[in-house]
Amino acid sequence: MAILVDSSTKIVVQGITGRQGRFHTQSMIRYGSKVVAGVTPGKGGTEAEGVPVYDTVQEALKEHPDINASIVMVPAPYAQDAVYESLDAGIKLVTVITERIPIHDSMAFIRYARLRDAVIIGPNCPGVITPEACKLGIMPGHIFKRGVVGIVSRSGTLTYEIAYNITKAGLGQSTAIGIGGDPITGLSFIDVLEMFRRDDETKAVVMIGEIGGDMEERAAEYISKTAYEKPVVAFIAGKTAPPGKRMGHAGAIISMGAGDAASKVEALRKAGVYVASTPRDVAAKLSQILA
Amino acid sequence: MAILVDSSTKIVVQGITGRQGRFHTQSMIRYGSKVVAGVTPGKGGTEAEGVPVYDTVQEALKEHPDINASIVMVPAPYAQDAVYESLDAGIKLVTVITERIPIHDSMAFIRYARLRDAVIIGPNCPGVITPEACKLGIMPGHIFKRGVVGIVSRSGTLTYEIAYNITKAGLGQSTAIGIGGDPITGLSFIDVLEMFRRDDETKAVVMIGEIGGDMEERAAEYISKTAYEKPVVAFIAGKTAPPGKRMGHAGAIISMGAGDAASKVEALRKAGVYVASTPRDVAAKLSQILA
Amino acid sequence: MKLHEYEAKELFHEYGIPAPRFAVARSSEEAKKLAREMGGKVVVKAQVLVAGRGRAGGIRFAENPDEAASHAAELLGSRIKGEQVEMVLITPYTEMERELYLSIIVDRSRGVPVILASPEGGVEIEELARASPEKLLKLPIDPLVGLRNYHQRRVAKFLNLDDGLLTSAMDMLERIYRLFKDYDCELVEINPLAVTKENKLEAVDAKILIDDNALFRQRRFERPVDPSSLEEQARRMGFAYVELDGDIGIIGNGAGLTMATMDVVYEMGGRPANFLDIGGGASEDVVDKAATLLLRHPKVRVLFVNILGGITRCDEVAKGLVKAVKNVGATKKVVVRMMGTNEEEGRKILEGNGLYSYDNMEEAAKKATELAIG
Amino acid sequence: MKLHEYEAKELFHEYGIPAPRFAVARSSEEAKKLAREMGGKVVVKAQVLVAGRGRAGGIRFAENPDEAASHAAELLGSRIKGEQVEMVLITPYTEMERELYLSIIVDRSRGVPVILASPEGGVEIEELARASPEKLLKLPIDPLVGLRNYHQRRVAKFLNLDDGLLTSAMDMLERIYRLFKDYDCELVEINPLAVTKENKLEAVDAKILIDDNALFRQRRFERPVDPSSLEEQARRMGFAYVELDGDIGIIGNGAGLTMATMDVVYEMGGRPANFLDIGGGASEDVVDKAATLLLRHPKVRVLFVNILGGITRCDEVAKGLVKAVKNVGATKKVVVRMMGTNEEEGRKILEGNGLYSYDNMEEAAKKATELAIG
Repeated sequence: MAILVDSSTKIVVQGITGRQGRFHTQSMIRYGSKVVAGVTPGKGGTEAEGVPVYDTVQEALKEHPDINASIVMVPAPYAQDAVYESLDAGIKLVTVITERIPIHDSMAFIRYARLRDAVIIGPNCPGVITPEACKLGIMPGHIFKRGVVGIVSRSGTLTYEIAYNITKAGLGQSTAIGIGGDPITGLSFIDVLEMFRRDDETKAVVMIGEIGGDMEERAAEYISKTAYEKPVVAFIAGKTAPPGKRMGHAGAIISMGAGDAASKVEALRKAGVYVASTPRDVAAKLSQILA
Repeated sequence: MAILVDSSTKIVVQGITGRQGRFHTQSMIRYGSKVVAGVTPGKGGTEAEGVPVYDTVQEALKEHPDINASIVMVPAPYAQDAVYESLDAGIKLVTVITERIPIHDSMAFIRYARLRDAVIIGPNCPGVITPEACKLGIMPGHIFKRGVVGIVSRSGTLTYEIAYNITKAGLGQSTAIGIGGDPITGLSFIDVLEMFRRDDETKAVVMIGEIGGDMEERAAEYISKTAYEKPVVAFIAGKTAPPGKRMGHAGAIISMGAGDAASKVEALRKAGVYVASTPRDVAAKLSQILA
Repeated sequence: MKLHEYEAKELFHEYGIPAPRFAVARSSEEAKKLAREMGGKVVVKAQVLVAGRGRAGGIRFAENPDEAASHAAELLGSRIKGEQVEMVLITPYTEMERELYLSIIVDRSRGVPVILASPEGGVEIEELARASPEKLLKLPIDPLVGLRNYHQRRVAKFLNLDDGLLTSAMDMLERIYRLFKDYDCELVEINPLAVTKENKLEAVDAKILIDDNALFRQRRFERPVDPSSLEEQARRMGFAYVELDGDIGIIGNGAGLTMATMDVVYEMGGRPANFLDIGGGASEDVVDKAATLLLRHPKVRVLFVNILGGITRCDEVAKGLVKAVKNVGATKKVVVRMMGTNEEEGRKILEGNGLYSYDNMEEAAKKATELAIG
Repeated sequence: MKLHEYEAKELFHEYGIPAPRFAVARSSEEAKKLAREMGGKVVVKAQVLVAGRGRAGGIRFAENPDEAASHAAELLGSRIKGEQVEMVLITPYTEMERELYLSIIVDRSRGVPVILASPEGGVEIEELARASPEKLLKLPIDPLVGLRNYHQRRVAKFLNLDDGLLTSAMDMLERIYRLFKDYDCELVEINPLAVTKENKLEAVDAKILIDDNALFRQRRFERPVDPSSLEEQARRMGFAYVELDGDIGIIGNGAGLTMATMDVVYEMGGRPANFLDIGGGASEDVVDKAATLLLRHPKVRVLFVNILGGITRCDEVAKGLVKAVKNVGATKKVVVRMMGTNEEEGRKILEGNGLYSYDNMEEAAKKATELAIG
């Protein structure tokens, strides 16, 4: 079953004619994702990677009424318009790859999406993949294999690292989601944990957190409170990060004395979550649990 | 059963210390409505008509967590803030009595309420009454009697006129709602017709329309399309109104060649709705139908 | 409140919405002078607020300043659809390559602002909507989100503009939307929106309607009350008032009830002289004022007062009526229908002063009609 | 981007947020002159961007212009928590009756702006939140609706102000919120917010943080790149860079992976010298630049490069590394771990140049640590 995306996902790529847009459209199609349309204002009527391009999402939907997911790869200053455009057109799953979106923009569109019962993945994320069914994102698909482990992560390449280890261990993934490295994201760990809880295919969950904010602590609280039925293995990046410095991600910063790795590890351990010491340790633990 | 309000409705009055606020608070309490709190900024800690007054809705809710409806009787310039305050506090039924609210304000708060799954009755309306259970409004209660006729109206006193005739005819009302005389209101005829459709107690519906807009025409279409099961009797006010003139209500205006009574009457008749020629005719027809 | 064209264009200029230069003249000399400054070939436009000003002869083309002067002389002081022309607007003649239509309205059905656009402007938009709906774009805007780039693009594309003008149209729309919001507009309409010979966009006409309910925060175009207008006088007293052409004066409480009263009178064969809604909870004084206004109105033969007491108390109404009848000393007939709060007390007051109150509005309307005809 | 106090107060004055007058001095003479203009009794505040400036001696009170001059002389040119003082702010001494706290922040947990207010200001807010959470109001604002009257009232009430100041506080909050939005702030903080002896509100301190991601539309406070700062240099090359105090240089692609690389090195007993994220899809040139930067860094003994190929191609990375090593001619050890896209090609390129690539990061980290220690 998996979550969020599957073989029925029909994708529109916003910003399809850009360098990134073209590259990842091709990569998604090769992976087997159904990319049915692209949008770039002013490029309507052309084609990109064999996909028809439209000026607006609304025009794309008119020709392809089965579109049910969007992926946004437009530059940060225009990203909010792109997101509103998809939401306005009634699309209920919008993945925002773009990084460096002003937080006042993303606060507003995330709030708006929530009120419209739409899901935003990202911003500043690798997207979501249900292996062998649909890749709605920019991750290297070959690393993933369909299986029983649900992955939710604030990171990109670190997710691939861990996913690869899981694949090598013969376990595979039900769905892997990068919720994004920004301080405010459309999905939280709790949102995705809740989705995995309801997903029969998912037998265990990997949670890849990092310094900054309290999303991991809140997830720990949720896991405790709900007596979460599935085993959760966590990894927290940034144990050696100094306070007050942004570690690559806009959201990865220990600020005002909060958001360090130690507090996250402690909260998760208290909630009964196994916190791996190295990325390799994650797959090892999973193998043990799921043996 | 009735709709929207019943004996479990717990009311906060926004603008309780004004002349109107006091008068109608007293009248609601006398009718048996459960007015548990009032709000007037700056008057917190006092009492009005025996009801405790708070500075903010949030404070009222803290002391009376069972509040589940609000009635707004503050002057037009402050009305939007009052509505947002109730919505923000999580109240899902907000009745806006205030008239002359700028339409840019009401457009926005009505849209916002809809996204938050809250119901706005009004603006510029008499409110809602479920006879012998709850009056959340400014209508004279003694005119109404619990019964089988649902009333939905864009008007105030004309509703009382017709309700009184229905009461005299021995039929009574399940619930009577004035949706408001503004061009844009929180509830449409269709919204309320749908509520009455699902209400077992309601055996027939009275729809009191007037010139302006196309809400009656859309209701007619809805009645046709859904093969509405309950008999509907309509009255349309303003058959003799000249075009281009606002007839008391901000919404009662024939403009740009649209919104006259004839088109509404025709649309409703086509949909099989009996359109009464005089207010008295409404009750007469109902007596015949429900005999 | 409807703005004059010159007021609307003033706003356009302030917001950077392309519109031809213009000036207002109150005399033919002034018109001539302005026409000369503008190069001679100008349009002279009567500044009146009625619809269909063009077809009524209120818009005239002048080849030279003298012609402009004579058009102005003819228009100034004349009446267009009943409204006196006090100013004319002088503006250079725009050579149009194409005429488009663009507006933003408060859409009642959708409950949000809607942009209307058509590549075929210059015609009446209601007609276009009926005849060729496919040529009219209706684009709703979520007021919580506002106008966005993709709205602008859709509108500009629908207008069928070349690449250069596409950007201008998008920019223009953004400015119009801002104006629409800032000034609490119910309507901002440009018809026609010209594509000029020089391939530029230009708002040849400009229509703005400001929400009356927002006038407390939109004071810029405040107008003095016209003492000659009964409607404005009544409005100042707090009544909703509309003049009609019959002879039965109508007073009611509540807009719906008052309209229904008119309708029932008409149904009985009578002809309402007006619509006057005294609103809710009217006091003796308020009723006195309303009744006095109509009893003194020359065309009113019979006054029909229909009150459904709720917040409004019938005794207060009765007292007010009695007072008005006494003060005016009128011989006009008064028919009253009263029901609800303090009905008995009211009835007694009326009867003590020779007035009679009916129980139901249909009977009362019949009586009023009989008296008016008889 | 953190604003200097004087920049923040400049904005406060523009927005009508009450703050004492101030001026900036770059010399002790200037400080003296300003102090005299301000009546003698002033505060001299070092304009540095570090936290805890007050406790570090960066804020000094002067009874007279001479004292102000000597404070300024001491502060100017000195270093506070490592940052050199180039300006001091001179401002009249405010006699405080009470100290309050007020800020608006972007709240990560709630995903919306949150107003923080406390009747007890002047202390560190994190401490207050821990010690007496009941004294701290946290009020979320829906960004789709914005600040409303009832928010303002709740905050003002919580601050426990008398009637006169209640209105001032409400007004002040409205202005702060507008500033917060207009300038894409992550934080606007007033601590302390003074109630003066004259019973007025006054922002004694002002702290503003502007979202770095919004700098493309917030150019007003743009700062030149500091050539002495490696972090700024790296940022200009497009890298995320953070200086640490160890000796193993770290290059990774992706923030999470690079952090994890640091962590694993530490786990193995090594000490990372830095964090350098080359981002996604880095070309040969980009890798060359990054590697050169670290190979030339005096404190780096071993360079550890950890790449997970996706968009990033391992062969490009290998080429860039080889180039850097050759150009710098360094004798420093380089440990590479590469996996993913074009891994084989990359490995061959490295091996052909005497570099070795590991399969897994844990082993590679161990090796790098051994080399650094050995």
